[in-house]
Amino acid sequence: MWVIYTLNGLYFAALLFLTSLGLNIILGVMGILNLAHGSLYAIGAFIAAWTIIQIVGKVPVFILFVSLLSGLVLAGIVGFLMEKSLIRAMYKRTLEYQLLLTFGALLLLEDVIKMIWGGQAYYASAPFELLGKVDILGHVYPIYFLFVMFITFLAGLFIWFFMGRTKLGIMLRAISLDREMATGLGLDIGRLSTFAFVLGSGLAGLAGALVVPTTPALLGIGMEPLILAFIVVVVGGLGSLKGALVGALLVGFTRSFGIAIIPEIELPLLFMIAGIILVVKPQGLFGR
Amino acid sequence: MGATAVSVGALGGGTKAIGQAKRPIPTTPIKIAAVSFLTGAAAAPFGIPGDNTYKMCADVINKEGGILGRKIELLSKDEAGGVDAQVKLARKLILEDKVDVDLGYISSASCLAVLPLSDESGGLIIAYDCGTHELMEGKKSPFEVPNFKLGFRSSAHLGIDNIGLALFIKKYYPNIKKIAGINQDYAWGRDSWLIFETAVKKLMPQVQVVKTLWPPLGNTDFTAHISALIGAEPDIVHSSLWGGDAVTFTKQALGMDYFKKIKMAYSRGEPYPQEVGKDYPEEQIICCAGTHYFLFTPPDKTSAGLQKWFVGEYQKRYGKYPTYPCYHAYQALYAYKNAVEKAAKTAGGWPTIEEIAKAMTGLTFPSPSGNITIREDHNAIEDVLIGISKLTPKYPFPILDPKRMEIFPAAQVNAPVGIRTVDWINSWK
Amino acid sequence: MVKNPRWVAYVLIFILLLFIPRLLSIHDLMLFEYGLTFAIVGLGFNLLLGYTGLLSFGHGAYFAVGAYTVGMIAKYFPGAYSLEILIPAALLFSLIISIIFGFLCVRHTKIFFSILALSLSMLLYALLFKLYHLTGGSDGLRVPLPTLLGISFKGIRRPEFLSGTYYYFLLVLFAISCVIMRGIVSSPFGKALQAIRDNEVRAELIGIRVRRYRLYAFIISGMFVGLGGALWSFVNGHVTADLSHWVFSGEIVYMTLLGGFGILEGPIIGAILFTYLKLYAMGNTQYWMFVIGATLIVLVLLLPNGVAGAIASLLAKLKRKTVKGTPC
Amino acid sequence: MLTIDNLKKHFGFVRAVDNVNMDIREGEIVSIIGTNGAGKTTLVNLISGYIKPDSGRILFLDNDITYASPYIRIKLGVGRSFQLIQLFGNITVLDNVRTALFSKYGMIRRGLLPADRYSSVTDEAIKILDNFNMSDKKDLTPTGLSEGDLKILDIAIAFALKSKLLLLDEPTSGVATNDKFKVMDSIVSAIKKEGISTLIIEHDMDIVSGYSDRVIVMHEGKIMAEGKPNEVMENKEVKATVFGIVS
Repeated sequence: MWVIYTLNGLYFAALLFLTSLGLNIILGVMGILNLAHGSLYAIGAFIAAWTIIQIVGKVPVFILFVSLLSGLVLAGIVGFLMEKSLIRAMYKRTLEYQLLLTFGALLLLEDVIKMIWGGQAYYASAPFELLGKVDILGHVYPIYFLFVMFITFLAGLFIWFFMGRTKLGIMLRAISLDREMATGLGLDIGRLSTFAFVLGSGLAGLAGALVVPTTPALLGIGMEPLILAFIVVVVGGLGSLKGALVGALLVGFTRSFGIAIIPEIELPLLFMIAGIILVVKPQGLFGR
Repeated sequence: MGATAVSVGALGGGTKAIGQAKRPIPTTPIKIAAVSFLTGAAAAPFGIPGDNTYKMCADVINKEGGILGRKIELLSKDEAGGVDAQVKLARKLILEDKVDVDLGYISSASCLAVLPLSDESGGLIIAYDCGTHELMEGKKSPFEVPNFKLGFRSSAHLGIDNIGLALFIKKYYPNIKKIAGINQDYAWGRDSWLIFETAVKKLMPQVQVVKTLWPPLGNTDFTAHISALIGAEPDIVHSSLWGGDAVTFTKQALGMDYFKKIKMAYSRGEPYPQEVGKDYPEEQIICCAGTHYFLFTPPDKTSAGLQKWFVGEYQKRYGKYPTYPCYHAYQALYAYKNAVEKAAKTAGGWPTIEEIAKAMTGLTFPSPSGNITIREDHNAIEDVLIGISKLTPKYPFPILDPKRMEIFPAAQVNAPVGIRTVDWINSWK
Repeated sequence: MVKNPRWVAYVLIFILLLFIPRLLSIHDLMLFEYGLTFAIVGLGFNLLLGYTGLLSFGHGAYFAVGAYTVGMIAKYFPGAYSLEILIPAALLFSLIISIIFGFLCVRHTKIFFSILALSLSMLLYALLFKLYHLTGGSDGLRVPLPTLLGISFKGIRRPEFLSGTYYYFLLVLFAISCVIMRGIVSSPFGKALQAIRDNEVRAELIGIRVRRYRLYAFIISGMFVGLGGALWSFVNGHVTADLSHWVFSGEIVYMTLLGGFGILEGPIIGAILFTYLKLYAMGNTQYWMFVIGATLIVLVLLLPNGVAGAIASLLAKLKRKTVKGTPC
Repeated sequence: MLTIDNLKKHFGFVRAVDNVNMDIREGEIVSIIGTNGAGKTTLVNLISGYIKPDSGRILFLDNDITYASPYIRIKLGVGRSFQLIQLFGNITVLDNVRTALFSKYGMIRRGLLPADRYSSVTDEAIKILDNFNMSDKKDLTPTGLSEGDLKILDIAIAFALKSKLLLLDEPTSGVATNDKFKVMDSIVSAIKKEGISTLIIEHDMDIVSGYSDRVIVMHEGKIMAEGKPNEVMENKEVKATVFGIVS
């Protein structure tokens, strides 16, 4: 059974990693904690669910990629609009305004979703059933979960390569390291910030799209991932990609094994760990 | 006391003039609030069917000329948003909108928080679906009844489901060894498990509990729970999961071949085969929260007729078979109707809410699933129907196998008035 | 006193408040009492945000502590369930918790402080949520009517209780809180906090133990919020774990900004406005979150100093005009 | 009153302060000059406890304060102003000074009575502002002040802490040229009145020669020359390195 617990931990960590990766990039590059990140996740979930329901039976093979793409793209677009219209005005403003603005955006988006898709839950489990099951050491496991891990792995690889090897990524890193210096180097902070925000939002959308075949898309679906993403970011260190990975794994396994072994205190355990790490290492495991 | 009585008039809607022998019947419509989950995961399998039924019945009653000639004005409200929002909403309904009666509440959490407002704010509240037995029970038996002067529940509490399940399991699976439980982490789940565990242990001492899981209400990812249950290798898993959670759990569990290894015993699983469809696993133990099943025909003529009409009418309007929330909604609305009509006779005019409350205590009335009695503890009692899921060519989803269906009469699954359910079970010989 | 028109205004307002129960419908009165309790919360929260420059996104925790103190005593020590015991108890427990949490938080500033405060409040949330048998989990706890100085309110309905004795009890505590907070912010201690807010480096270099004074501010603010929570619980009649959820903390920040955290009176106005805004939004549209969300965004973009701030600057303008008008 | 021996602070390969020895007597005004990166500011930071040295000793009034916290040094009487002004931007000029006084008297624990009730402190604050001819601006916030006034206020705060030694880091940088002397006049007159010894970092030679009793020239972390202003100005080496005049 342990192999299954481990896989569950990995699966959970994978989704979390994508979500917190987005949150982290935005935080690192723009120094803004986007409280509306969960809503972007939710948007990804809803559009993906909707897409699946529309095309199920028609385009069986690509159904997954179409839905994932829809989540990625729509969340990206919303992120773009958000950045251009609201966040843009916040660069010069103090922390409390930035946070409150994203908090406002959170409330707003939750209801916009409600306006568009209504209050009902959307079940779009077709891909989940489509991919079927596989036998792992005598335990049946849904292939879809493995697929999620795979996609996350690709996304992580892409981000790693992008941040480390491409000019754009290196510029972004420069900003997150030292805003003033970056400005000094004559980088176009505005454009790059927009890009970072869109990228982060897209990742959140992707995560939402990935989760939706296994769980219905419903109002407030983004809340729990947001909180957990906070923990991941806090534990891993603000703005650190490696941190996001380790943090996600930590939370993922805590949850999987917590429920399997000590279900009563699984949730407090998470926050306890986060709290302790913060007390011991305020900047997080890989924070600067 | 007089002071309070007056203030009742001032606060609680409906009561126009107090203390007059002959009272006119107001021409204004009756304001009835109907609170169910209209958004969120619990809406589709629960809130909407319940709300539909309210609309359907109000419609029918109005066509027949309303209650004592007064038409019903139905205010459908959303139960989503958490306990605190419900407290505020209920207060607004009673104090500001001055509704005649507040029918509703699916979540036990809502009920525990809202029912006390009936006496506190002086408004008539009828809980229609929530299950926790604690709602109407005192701290220790024997306790005095009723718990709330103006608060009622027009359906039976979760005692019948879980005691019923225990009896059913003893009869059909007498030599199981290990049980486990997955229940939502709030009053409903906790109490369901408490009653079931107590009853099973009383009836089958050899049984031991190997795992109890408490996912929060509205949990979206059951993977870890499913694996944990498979890992614990129980013979039967008790679950009071309801609403979207039940559907999500089933779908995710199917993906992990869970049902090939483990048999579920759902304390209120009746709506989900229809909700999930043909994929819904066979051989699962399903309880109907009473005798609320569209294929069930109550023994007495009137009720049988009502059932025939109810299933037909609901199917005609909404294209689905009514599930138990629908039956509960019917009971709530007609409990009020019958109580008002009964009270009006003695009052000679439109009754005050106190008089309605008085009339409702001990009221018996026919319903599509048989006669419902509201006892002096302001709680209804019902028989309970339990069966095992089975696919048949006739329906696009598993139904309860007619050959393996049990009905336990109310007396066998309800504690007597004033005795705590747990104490009653423990007193079994 | 008299030479200061501000105080005259305060006294007049207080007298006006004495007659509120006569003026408002019972339901509106309840909303107003919600507002008053949040006003106390806002006062406390603003000591940290407005005067010490620390933004906590976890102050729901101390609110919850205050509220749960009441709920728990009602559940486990009904004998001690009287206001004169409950209020000090709430203060005590919010003191203890804010010492512990504060000690951890004040080691950081800016976003780190905010997130740590948030995480700690969520830890409390998780505990309140999970320890079902102790705290009632997500169902929360009921808050019956308390006794006051031996007077029992048995058989009296909550609305009557709230529109009678309790309103005046609440009003007095509110007035006291205002006076105390006014004293604090204008005192040398308050000046020190503002110095820290404006320039922590220099504050250290004029001999202020910055971290220690942040902690003091944190604790005082925590106790005010705890008091608010306790008083709120009687109005609401029910407490749930959500009080410690970060979204609730967000609402506290919201109302403070709505009023304007530059000014002492800001949060008070903000709290009352927010209560009506939210409750009426909830009552009249299913898209209430959209309403308050949009309001918040407009506020941040156009009215960063909040309603009170806007009024203040308006008055200042008028004053300047009149001064110009009169040749001296 | 201040004695520094063999003080050393390196940042990696940069020898910011390298075996510096110096001392400052009662009531003396000493200027430190030198090219950028000569280590002037580092030295001041070391003395005020802003950073800690690698080795060496700092004695102040016979107390070893080499590793003492800024807090202790302030209690002992080492005050400083900043090159980039460090003020409390959103409270009034009066409160800027008054808070310093409250802190000095250990009164910032008093949390209930309004600050105005402590009239003696308020009066003292106003007196200090008077010394710097600022009392007319006491109700403005620093945002409403000229660069020169900011500098003065910055120093007035250090002054309010009853510093026995004032470290002034470029007191006139950023001040309009024709105000510079006005600023220095008010500062120095106030200092002289109290007989406070002062260490000034300054670029402007007119100011250096105009106001200081003694000049110390620093170059690459070392003391290159030292003496009366006019002597130092004539020093060839100094001319070459500091003023870039080759003769």
